[in-house]
Amino acid sequence: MVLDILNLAADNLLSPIILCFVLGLAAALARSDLSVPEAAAKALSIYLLFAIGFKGGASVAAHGLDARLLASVGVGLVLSFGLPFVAFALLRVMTGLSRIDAAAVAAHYGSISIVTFVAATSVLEGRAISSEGYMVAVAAAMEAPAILSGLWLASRGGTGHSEPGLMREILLNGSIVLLLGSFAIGAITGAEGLERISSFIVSPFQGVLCLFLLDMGLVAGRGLREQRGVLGLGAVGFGVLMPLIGATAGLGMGLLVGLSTGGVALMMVLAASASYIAVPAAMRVALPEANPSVYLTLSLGVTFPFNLTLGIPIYVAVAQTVTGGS
Amino acid sequence: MVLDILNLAADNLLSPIILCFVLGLAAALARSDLSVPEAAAKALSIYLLFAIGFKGGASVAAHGLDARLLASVGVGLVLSFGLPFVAFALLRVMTGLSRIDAAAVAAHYGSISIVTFVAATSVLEGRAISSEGYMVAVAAAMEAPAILSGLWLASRGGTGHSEPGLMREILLNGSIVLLLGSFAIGAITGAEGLERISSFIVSPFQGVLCLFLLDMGLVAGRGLREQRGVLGLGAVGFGVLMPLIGATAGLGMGLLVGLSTGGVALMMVLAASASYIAVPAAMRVALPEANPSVYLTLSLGVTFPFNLTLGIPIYVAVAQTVTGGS
Amino acid sequence: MVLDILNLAADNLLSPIILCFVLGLAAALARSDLSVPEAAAKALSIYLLFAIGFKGGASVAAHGLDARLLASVGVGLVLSFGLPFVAFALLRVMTGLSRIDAAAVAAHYGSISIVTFVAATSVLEGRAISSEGYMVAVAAAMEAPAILSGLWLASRGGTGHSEPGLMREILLNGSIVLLLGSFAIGAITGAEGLERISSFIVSPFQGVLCLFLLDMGLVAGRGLREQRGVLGLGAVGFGVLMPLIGATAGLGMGLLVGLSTGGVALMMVLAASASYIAVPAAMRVALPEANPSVYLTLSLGVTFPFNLTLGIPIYVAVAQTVTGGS
Amino acid sequence: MQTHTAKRVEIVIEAPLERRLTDALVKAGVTGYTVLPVLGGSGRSGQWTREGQVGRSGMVAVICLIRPDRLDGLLEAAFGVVERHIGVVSITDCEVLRAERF
Amino acid sequence: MQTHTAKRVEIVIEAPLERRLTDALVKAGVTGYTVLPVLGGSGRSGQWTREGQVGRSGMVAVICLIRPDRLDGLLEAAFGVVERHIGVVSITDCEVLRAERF
Amino acid sequence: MQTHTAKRVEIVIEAPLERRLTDALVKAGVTGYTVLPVLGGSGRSGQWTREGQVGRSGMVAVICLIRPDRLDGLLEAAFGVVERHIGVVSITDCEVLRAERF
Ligand SMILES: Nc1ncnc2c1ncn2[C@@H]1O[C@H](COP(=O)(O)O)[C@@H](O)[C@H]1O
Ligand SMILES: Nc1ncnc2c1ncn2[C@@H]1O[C@H](COP(=O)(O)O)[C@@H](O)[C@H]1O
Ligand SMILES: Nc1ncnc2c1ncn2[C@@H]1O[C@H](COP(=O)(O)O)[C@@H](O)[C@H]1O
Ligand code: NA
Ligand code: NA
Ligand code: NA
Repeated sequence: MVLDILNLAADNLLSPIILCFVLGLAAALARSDLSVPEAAAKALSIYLLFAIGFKGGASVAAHGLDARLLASVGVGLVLSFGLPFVAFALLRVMTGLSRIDAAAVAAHYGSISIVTFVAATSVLEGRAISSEGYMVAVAAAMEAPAILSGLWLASRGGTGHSEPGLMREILLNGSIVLLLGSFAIGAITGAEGLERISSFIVSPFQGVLCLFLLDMGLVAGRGLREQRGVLGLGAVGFGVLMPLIGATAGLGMGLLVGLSTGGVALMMVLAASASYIAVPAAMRVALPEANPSVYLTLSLGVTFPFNLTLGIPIYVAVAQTVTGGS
Repeated sequence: MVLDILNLAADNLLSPIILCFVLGLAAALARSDLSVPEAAAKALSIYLLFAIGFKGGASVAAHGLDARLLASVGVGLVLSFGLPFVAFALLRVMTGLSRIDAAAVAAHYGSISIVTFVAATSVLEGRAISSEGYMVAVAAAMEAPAILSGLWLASRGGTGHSEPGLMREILLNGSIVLLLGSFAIGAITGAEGLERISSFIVSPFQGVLCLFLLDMGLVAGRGLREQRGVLGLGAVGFGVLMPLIGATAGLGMGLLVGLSTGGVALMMVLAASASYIAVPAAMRVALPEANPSVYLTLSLGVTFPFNLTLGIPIYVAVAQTVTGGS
Repeated sequence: MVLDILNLAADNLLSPIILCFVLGLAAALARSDLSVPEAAAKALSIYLLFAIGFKGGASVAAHGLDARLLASVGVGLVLSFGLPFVAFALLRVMTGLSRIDAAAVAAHYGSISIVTFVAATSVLEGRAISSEGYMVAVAAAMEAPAILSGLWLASRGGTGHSEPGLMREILLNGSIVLLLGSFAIGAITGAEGLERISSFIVSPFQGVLCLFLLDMGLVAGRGLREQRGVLGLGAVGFGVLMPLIGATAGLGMGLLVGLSTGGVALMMVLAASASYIAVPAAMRVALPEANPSVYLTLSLGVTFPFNLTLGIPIYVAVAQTVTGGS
Repeated sequence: MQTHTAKRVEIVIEAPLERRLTDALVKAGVTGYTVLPVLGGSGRSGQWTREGQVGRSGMVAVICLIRPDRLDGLLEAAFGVVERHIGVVSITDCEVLRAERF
Repeated sequence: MQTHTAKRVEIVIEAPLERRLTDALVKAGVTGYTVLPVLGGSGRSGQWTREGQVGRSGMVAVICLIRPDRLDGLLEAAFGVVERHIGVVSITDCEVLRAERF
Repeated sequence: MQTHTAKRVEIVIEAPLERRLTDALVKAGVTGYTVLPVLGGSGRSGQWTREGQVGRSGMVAVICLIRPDRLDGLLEAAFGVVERHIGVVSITDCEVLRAERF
């Protein structure tokens, strides 16, 4: 299996997607003025969410509504609620972060990174490993619960006063709505709908992902450059250890529900990844005392690159070995 | 025919395009923060205008210059000039709008909505009904004249002082220039030109349209939410009745000119649709006393969704029945 | 050969790409409000740089690393360093520009215009003339050196004090980094990588180029309208003569290195084209006394359209005749 | 031309708080405001730039013209939102046309 | 550092009117101005936001620094355009460097 | 509400100079600044607009709130960068909340 992982990792590292991320990272660290306009970055992310949601829905329409869908969403919710507690405990042991900062970071690790998910699906596709279409719905379900756990952890210290309207804002967050909405549209219009727009959402997908990851690299690199020194060694260690713990939990849950090889791998990826869009915005509103540099740098500068380069190949190889999948 | 319409309407309502519009509408009404950046929305509309214009021109190049082109443009002009008078009279009867507001709204209904036109062409394509390529030129011709009628209606009340440079601005409006310009380019470069760029303007077209309509839904929903109460029942009634009247006029004109089934349907759609880009901008300059909430909410919040969901299927079915087209 | 050139020029002038440029130019000169949002324009240019770089790299991977690559980059550097001196001498003779202004303009003509390069590659493709993939790397190498020559020419007059950090900024300029970075990615991932993203960077390429040139036309037209009178006849003459001189130098160098017909044509195009992105930004920092209207109007309003319409066909025809290429 | 004394309040605040701030302003009797985009900036919490940001990140500048006697109410309201967050508030004396609007 | 008294005029106006306003300013002898984008706002005619707007909609903020003695001419010119439209005008005292420019 | 006297400095400058300007400000002891995008403008060097510009062109507006006693240092620093370039600087009296930040 180690050989497998190494092979897969090498393969992965030399894919255009990862290389684009590396290019962005390097350009930002070298202080190049290369940058993707904010509006373009947002348009790319709308495209990715729409495409991945739609394809997930169309795949559910094609394969029929699996009884496992509900169970998968259920374990996704459990993971999202539960992982922040693990993360919080780890952070208190491994780092000197304050309760508030630790709670904020913990919320990020219970939630998910949709780009990591997308990158993983494209690795699976590259290796012709199929997965359950409804994993997209699981991803959407996992975005928000962790925020509640994080706020609860923080409020035990007495700070997190409840923000009116926050829950609504979190649940109606643009990425959740778009993901679930396009999933529903894909499920309703099915194969026919997919065929009508596949030359928009299927064929150019990998290329768009390249540009998106170029930008993610730029953003991550800029963050690392400007926030160097914000993270101690303990925090960086957490940023690598926590995804492995999350992935292990995801593996267990995936097996419990009886997902396919690809499904197990994706559940591991979801559990292992950390949010850098929905949760940071919620934290700024509800937990303004937490230092954004800490959670953004950890999530985007440490865990995201780790998952993208080494994490995904590891999770896929483990999922293959454990499920005996091809 | 009623069955036909119902079938077509159901088909239409369950297409990805309409569902995307509905998703946007619902998200905005639910106060989700989902939004498409202004620059991206503008880029999408440039793409749509360019693609639709180019394809129209290329189709004219392929089928030869029909003697009916001039006649069609002519009746388009007549409709655009004339419909505001009908709309104005109706508004004065059905609503309590002031002369100025009624004139401004009337101008919108004489002009056209290019997205409605685009959605109709994609419904026609989906049912393999061909139409005259030059209907794009008719659409461009119909954008501006209604503005003059609207201003004339308003000035009878003594307000509309003539704005220097306005005519030039209206005629050189970006969407008219782009539509006619790309139509010309399509006509000049013909099948060969189309082939060179068809994987840009043909294959991904439906998908881009989906995202565009998602955004249209968001904008319409935001307008409806913020402007609720601006429109009385009479005004809403007008927003549904007027397109039907316009479509009837379009039907007559289309038959008069001897258009094909698809052409008649598109002429109906053009006459039935109301502007929400070119005319509002012109009204802000020339008729600032008119309340923008009224005409934007009517055009974008009532008539646009009506045409998109029910109107187009009705017009297509009627065109098929009347022309005996397949 | 004259007939050949005329044929090619006519062909070129009637391609969608050029017509889009003309449409933009005409719209801007007529004061239409048609415009492409800044963010969309920047996104398009990122796409073009990424696509052209990647394809260049993939082509190098496919054809093997030619010994001529280094030589080509070498002569590119020589051209970029050297041409500003020729341009400077010409400007002092043909125009009344001050030393500073002349030096700034000269720097532009030693550097390159990547869009002109892209347009030329698409003309070559249209005529099935192949070229060396690494010409992209030559293009990247030629961006910066001319800036140094320009600054040196200016400083002989005593003005150009050295700006700290300027060299780094020039070399890490976004377009250089993206071009070389995607070239490297293309070279590393090769045919396999290209296949994965070809429906993003290959098939829609021509169409995207159309929209980009529409915008270039708008920008050039706006510049010409607002800056009319900035350029005397002598300067306009220079804007047409200098590309021909540059192309001749490029021809010589291309033959010296032994490039293919397409390679020679591209070397001519690079030498003939003038920068309007990297160099203007550098000049604003290092040579603020130079008048930006002069160099932008010359480069974007005179030389760019000349190369696009007449220059490229001339260079291709000459390259074919001289190399005996098909 | 006839002008009237007023105050111009400029609040730079995190984008996710925008709606909360404007709601608070409206509650405090403010009759209008204008929101400007912000590209980047620097302060005690470090430097940031909007480039490539995804999500509702970054900051916005909210500008509010008001009658001087309403200033205190506005500042209370604004401070309630800004207090725990990243941002700055500045107030300038100004003149406005059409005083009946403020 | 040597500074000079000037006025800073800020005009928030509908985007379709931008060209008319700046033309009027130039006619009134204004030597320069700066146009800032506006994301959204609220006033007597309701709330609006730029997100997803298509067409030349929305508003812009035009900022103009001028010598105090030119203020009245500028305000007349600006008011001629703004009067019938949606928008606000505010004037602040300020200092500028390089007075010869204004 | 307790406010404190401060100065608001607004510098409109070419985008390629932004980093140099903010570096100079930070060196001059400025504790914060905000960068706003600029859509277009007009001045002695003519009219320009951001539409369709590619590359780091155009201008930005940098706004800086500081304690009055730091003004001179800031102006010296800013002027060093702006002097040879296209751009304008204006200074307004203002009040700020939370003086300890400036
Ligand atoms: N002195 C200042 N002048 C202008 N803007 C400032 C100043 N201090 C902070 N800001 C703005 O407010 C944001 C947050 O500041 P802070 O809360 O100090 O991190 C910064 O990113 C700037 O955009
Ligand atoms: N008191 C105010 N302070 C700042 N901006 C305002 C104010 N009132 C109106 N505005 C701006 O001017 C626009 C039009 O205002 P109104 O004409 O009152 O609808 C609003 O959308 C705001 O952007
Ligand atoms: N009087 C002014 N008021 C406001 N902004 C100005 C003024 N003069 C110049 N500017 C701005 O500064 C830029 C450069 O001015 P200049 O150096 O005079 O060409 C212009 O494009 C405007 O954005
Ligand atoms: Na997770
Ligand atoms: Na109509
Ligand atoms: Na050159």
